[in-house]
Parts: sequence; structure tokens; C-alpha cells
Amino acid sequence: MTTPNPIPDTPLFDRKGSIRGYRMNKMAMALGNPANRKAFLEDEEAYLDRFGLTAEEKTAVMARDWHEMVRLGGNLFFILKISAVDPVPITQIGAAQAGMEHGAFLAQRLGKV
Amino acid sequence: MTTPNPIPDTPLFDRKGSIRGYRMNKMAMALGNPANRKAFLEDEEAYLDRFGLTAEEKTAVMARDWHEMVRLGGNLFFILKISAVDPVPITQIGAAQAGMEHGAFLAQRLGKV
Amino acid sequence: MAQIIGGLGTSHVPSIGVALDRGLHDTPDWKPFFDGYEAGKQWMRDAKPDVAVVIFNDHGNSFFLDRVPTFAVGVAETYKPVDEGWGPRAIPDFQGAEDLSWHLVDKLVERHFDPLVCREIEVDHGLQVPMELFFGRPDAWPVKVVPIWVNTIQYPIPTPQRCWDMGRVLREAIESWPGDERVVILGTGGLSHQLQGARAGFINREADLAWLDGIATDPEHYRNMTREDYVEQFGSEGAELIMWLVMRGAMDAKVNLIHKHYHAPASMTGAGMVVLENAG
Amino acid sequence: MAQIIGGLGTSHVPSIGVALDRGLHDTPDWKPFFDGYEAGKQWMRDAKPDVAVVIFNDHGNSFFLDRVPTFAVGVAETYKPVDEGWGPRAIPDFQGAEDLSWHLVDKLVERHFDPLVCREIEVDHGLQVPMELFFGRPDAWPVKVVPIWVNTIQYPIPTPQRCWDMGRVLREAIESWPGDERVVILGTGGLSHQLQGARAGFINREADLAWLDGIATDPEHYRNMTREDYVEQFGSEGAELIMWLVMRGAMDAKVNLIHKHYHAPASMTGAGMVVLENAG
Ligand SMILES: [Fe+3]
Ligand SMILES: [Fe+3]
Repeated sequence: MTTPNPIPDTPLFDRKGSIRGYRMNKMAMALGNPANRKAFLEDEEAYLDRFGLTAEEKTAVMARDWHEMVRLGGNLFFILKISAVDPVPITQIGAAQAGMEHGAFLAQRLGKV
Repeated sequence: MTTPNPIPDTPLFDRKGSIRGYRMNKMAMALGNPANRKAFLEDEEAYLDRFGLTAEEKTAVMARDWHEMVRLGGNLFFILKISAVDPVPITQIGAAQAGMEHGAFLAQRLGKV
Repeated sequence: MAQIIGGLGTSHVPSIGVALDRGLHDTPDWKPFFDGYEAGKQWMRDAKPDVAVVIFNDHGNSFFLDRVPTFAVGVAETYKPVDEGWGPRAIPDFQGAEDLSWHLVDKLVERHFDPLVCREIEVDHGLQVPMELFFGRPDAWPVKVVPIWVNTIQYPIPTPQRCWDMGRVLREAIESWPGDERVVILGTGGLSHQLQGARAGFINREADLAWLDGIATDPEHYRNMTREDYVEQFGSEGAELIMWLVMRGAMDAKVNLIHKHYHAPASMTGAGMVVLENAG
Repeated sequence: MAQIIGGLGTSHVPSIGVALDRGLHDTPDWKPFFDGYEAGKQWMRDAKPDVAVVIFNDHGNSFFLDRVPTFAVGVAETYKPVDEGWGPRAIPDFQGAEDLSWHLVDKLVERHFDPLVCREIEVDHGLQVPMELFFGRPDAWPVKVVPIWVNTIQYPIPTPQRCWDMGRVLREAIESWPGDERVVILGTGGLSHQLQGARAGFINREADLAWLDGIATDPEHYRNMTREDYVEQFGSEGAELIMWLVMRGAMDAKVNLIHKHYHAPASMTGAGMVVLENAG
């Protein structure tokens, strides 16, 4: 897709995101390996450094700032593995993207009461 | 290609060869890595065992029996890496395929005098 | 010749697998969802297929961004469930319909598709969850599988028309296979959901319900939509629904909609299924 | 818009690289071969391209049999030469025409090609040798590259018609690119050779010479041949020649054959090149 995505509030993971987020997504992909999960839990910063993350990227990951991770090119399917190592519900990640409080997100977006 | 190859003396590397030769080709592919080349040179049999080669496959590789390696599913592009580690001219490998003496192969097939 | 005895469409939400792993099957959140699949399971028991051709996307598990295949076809003997980060799941390995897979690859290439041909690869929830939804948790899966991966993650993703055309070639390939296998084809993914961006949590119940009928009765409508239309109507991740078109393209122009089920939200996703049979 | 200023066909025999590495350039075995490329090199110096789109096959270096792509397109910033077993070669890295690559991927997918999109990958002699033959051994390559891999190793390989069609889409894509790059497209591989089986050492000088003219004047003839025809006429590995059809498909129906060279054997291969310019 050569034109900027025209759908409001809906980033598409195109070349720009893919290139920009490459390091972060690679780091997250590697969490599919148990040895890497152990390394992440034991010394998260050292683990992130192994994949050459920038200071900005490291801060976003270590703060579990999902909105910022996506802004920096993280793709949910990769960075979700962080939530496998350090559990957080997907709806909370969704709420962070939407910029909403979790309860409001569940009610307004997902129709949960 | 679903039908047996109809061209005389010309095996095509189809599913059968690919499946049959998988272990041997994987072993050979790995020789693209210098550490594996070192391991191959230091203890060839142990290296071959790492890739689970059968006795028949090991014998063919260790004897540098190129005709037999191909018969067992080896594909030239992969197993050629053995000739990078233990040098042998490609024309000699060709002669082995053709079942000819090297000089005769050079003269009759390649027109060299 | 082998024959396609049914076309199934289904969601493949990962939390479905988690719910099954944790025994949440009968909790108020999940019971209505799983109950709706009972009819599909019964249909499957009666249909007794030998092979399931499963169209799905990988979710950053078997493929990384270093090498993204537009379409990939498995030709392996066995596929293990991949560790998605939560550790191994206690489900059986999948046996590949190896010979049929190679035949499909032959036909696809002959008909000008350009698959990545995979002989050593694991499968993620995109294949696992649909198998669990229709076959439960057996000691061994009662069918062999042909996994077919579609890129729905990194743009450009294939067009709806291309997915449809692949279905047509798969049908031709299956019906030209000399075996007598009974084949089901599963289109998976969706329904509406969006995980990223300020529209995260987007679910479009109206579009989902229209889809479940329309995929049976008016597939041309969905085939003619653009990729952008899918994203707009079904959300950035809901665009996965293009994979149901592969299944639908492999079926007759006229089909009978045997079963249908919808539930929303399952986790953050509109979820559901259809069972289709050819009607000539 | 970018434009295709020439189409080149050339062999990519690995021993050419070895001969260059070992300074065998002027030995009796190699001198006639390399001398014939001087005209091609001069053409390239005069043509001053910005980008080379190089169509080649991997030879068990960047892809293993675990995952075989029918077509792959590079979108990387940089491509290193791969270690093929003999250790690293002293040639510069290749800079990728990253933006143009992505544009080609967009167009290919839109036009119903299904590439594997590669962002982290090395290139083997299939790309290296053609670059050396036309650009010599500079400190840095004077063009950026778009590598396009075609599976010619594991059957099924793509049909000649499919290769041709890819060329047509590449041309459309290049000419719709808003940059002003001058692009050369290289079809590589062949000519006749066979490395495996009792027919090993097969070279078909007559067919090779007919090819070098015919690819310019009568490409339909070669487009209409089957994959088996290629193997029969050019040998099991000579079937690589289908990759020249990608280049030819990207050119005008009428072309001028500017330069032509043939030498056999180079190692165990019929070897040569053509330089084509569009003639409307
Ligand atoms: Fe999915
Ligand atoms: Fe080649």
C-alpha cells in the first residue's frame, strides 16, 4: 500500500512500521524461546541491549508503555510475548492503545458491564 | 511435477529427493558456517552424527562417493560445500556422476583437450 | 478423486486456547461461545473427514519480519504446536497430509501461485484453535492437516481476489488428486477486531453478522471489497477475514449454510463460525 | 518516473568468482571468457545506471530446503556476500534500493504475485558474479540493487510463462515509481549445464547460441517452452535460464541486441551474456 492509511485511528503495519520496529519486534519474537524468557526476567535491560534497542525503545518496553511501543513500530503480535512473560490482560493493552481507562474501555468498546 | 522425470540420465530434485536427502543436505548446508567446517575437519563422523545421518549416508559422505551421495538424495548445490572443506574439482564430481574417468569426462563431455 | 465435503469458517482467537487450557469452558464469559460450536463439532463427527486444509495466518511465531511469505504451504510429516511465549501447550502434534500437500504445491505453482514451501515448521494458534474448536481435545487428531499460511501482518497483504483465486486452484488440485480422501477446508481468522491504534477494541457486530450470512449467499460482494474496506469494516486485525475467501473460493457458487454461530466479544474479538456444504 | 535503460542476460557460474579471487583472469582457460565481457562493462560505464534489479537463484546458501520460496524479493538496506563454504570473499557489501524494492513488492502483490519479502538476508554468487562481470571490482558498487530470487532448485520451479509475467509487472512497477532512477535489469543463470546424474557435463553449444539470439528476437519461443523442455535442451541446472525471461518480459517486444558473448566451457558450463536495449 503506497498511500498513507486513510482509516482513522488505525495504523497499518507497513514498511515504515516494519523497518522502524524491527529491533523491538525481534527482541519480542525471541521471547518464544524459554531461555530468552529467563534472561528477560533475570536482567531485562541486559536482554534488551542484546537486541540493540535504543534508549527510547528500552524505556517504552521497561515501562510497559504499550502505546509508546506501538508508536515506535512495535507490532502487537510480537510485543504481546512481553505479556506472556510479565502477564497483563490484552484488554488492558487495548485500553492503553485507545487512551482509555480499563473499565471504560471494557464497557464502551467491548460492551462489557 | 507429478510424473516421473522423462529426461534420460537427468534426475530432477523433486519431493522424493528433497525428502530423502534432507538430513545430508542439511549437514552440508551447515558447512557454510566456519565453526561447522572446523568440526567437520576435526571429527567428521561425529559431525555427521550430529545431523542424524544413516550409516549408508555416512559411508557415502566419508568415502566422498558423489554418485552415491546424489543417489541418496544429496543435491549438488548443498553437498558441494563438502568440496569447499575437502577440495576436489567440480569436474571430478561431474565425472563421478557420469561414471567416467576424469580425463575422458573432460575430453568427451566438455570438449577439453 | 479426493473431494471437498465441507467448508468451515471460524475465528482462531488465542484466548480460546487459553480458556480451554485453564478449564474456563463453562464459565459465564465463555460458555455461550463454546456452546455455539457444539453443532459444528457434531457436523464434523458425522462428516468423518480424512484431511483438513487449514488456511490461517501466523502471528509472529513461525515467521519473523526478516522473511515474510505472502503464502506458505506446509509439506511436512508433522507439525508441532509452537511455543508462543506461554510455554508448550498440552495438545497433540499435527500429522501432515504430506503427499496431498506436495500435490497442492505442484498445482499452485502450475497455476501461477508462488508459495513458500515449508518442510520444517511449527504451527501457532491460527491452526491450533480451529482444530480444537471442531475436534475438541483428542489424544490424537482424527485428521491429517495441510497448513496454508497467509500474510495478514505486514503490508502489502494479498488482495481478497487473490485469496479467492487460491481457493479455486486448491479445489481443482484436491479434485485432481487420485486418492479418495474426504477433505474439509477451513478458512480462519476474525471476525471484527482491532488491537492497535486509538480505535483498539473496535468490534462491528452488524458487519460480522452480515458476513456470516453473506459469505454463504453473496461472496462476490466480499471478494470485490478492497483490503482497505476490510480494515475499515472489520478492524486492522479483522482484515484476517480475507482468509475465509480462500475457503469460499474452493466451494460451489451455491452453498448451503448448515450452521452459524456468533458471539462477541470473545476476549477483544467478534467471534464465530459457519459450516457450508456445496449445493451445486 | 524511473526507467529501464537496458536488459542484461548473463551466466553466474561460481568458478568465475573463484577465478577472479585467484587472479586467473588472464590465464588461457579464462582470458577468452573475460575478454568477451569487456563490451558489456563498457556499455555499463556509458549507461550509468543507478539501480540493478538482479534476478537469480540461490544455490543452497541463503535458503535451505526447510523453507523454499518460489519468488523472493529483497527489501534490505544492505546485503552481505554469503559464505558459501570457502570463507568470506573480498568484495564490497551491496547497498539495497530499499524504497524501490518496497514499491516493487507492493505492485507484485497487487498484481497477484506472492513474494517472500526479505529484510535480513545475504546473497550468493548468483548475484555477486553478475555484478563483478559488469562492474569489475570497485571499492563500492556504483549501483544499488534489488535482489529477486527464483527457485530453480527444488521442483516445482516456476513456469517460463510465470517468469515472463513477473518481468512485465516489474516493468510496470519501475515505470510507475516516482523517482528518476536509471534501472538495469539482469536475468542471470545458465547457459547449458548439468551437474547431476549420468548426463552430468552436458553442454549444448547449439542451443546456447540459438538462445543468445532468440532471447532478443523470438522470446515467445522460449516463453512457450515447458520446464521439461528447458531441462532437456539446457541440462538440469541449465534450466536456470528461465530467469532471463523475467528480464526479457520487462523489455519491449522489439529490442536491439547490442552485445553478445559466448564461451564454453566455463568450468562445466556454457557461459555468456547479452546486452539488450528497448527498440519500441
Ligand atoms: Fe489471527
Ligand atoms: Fe545458478
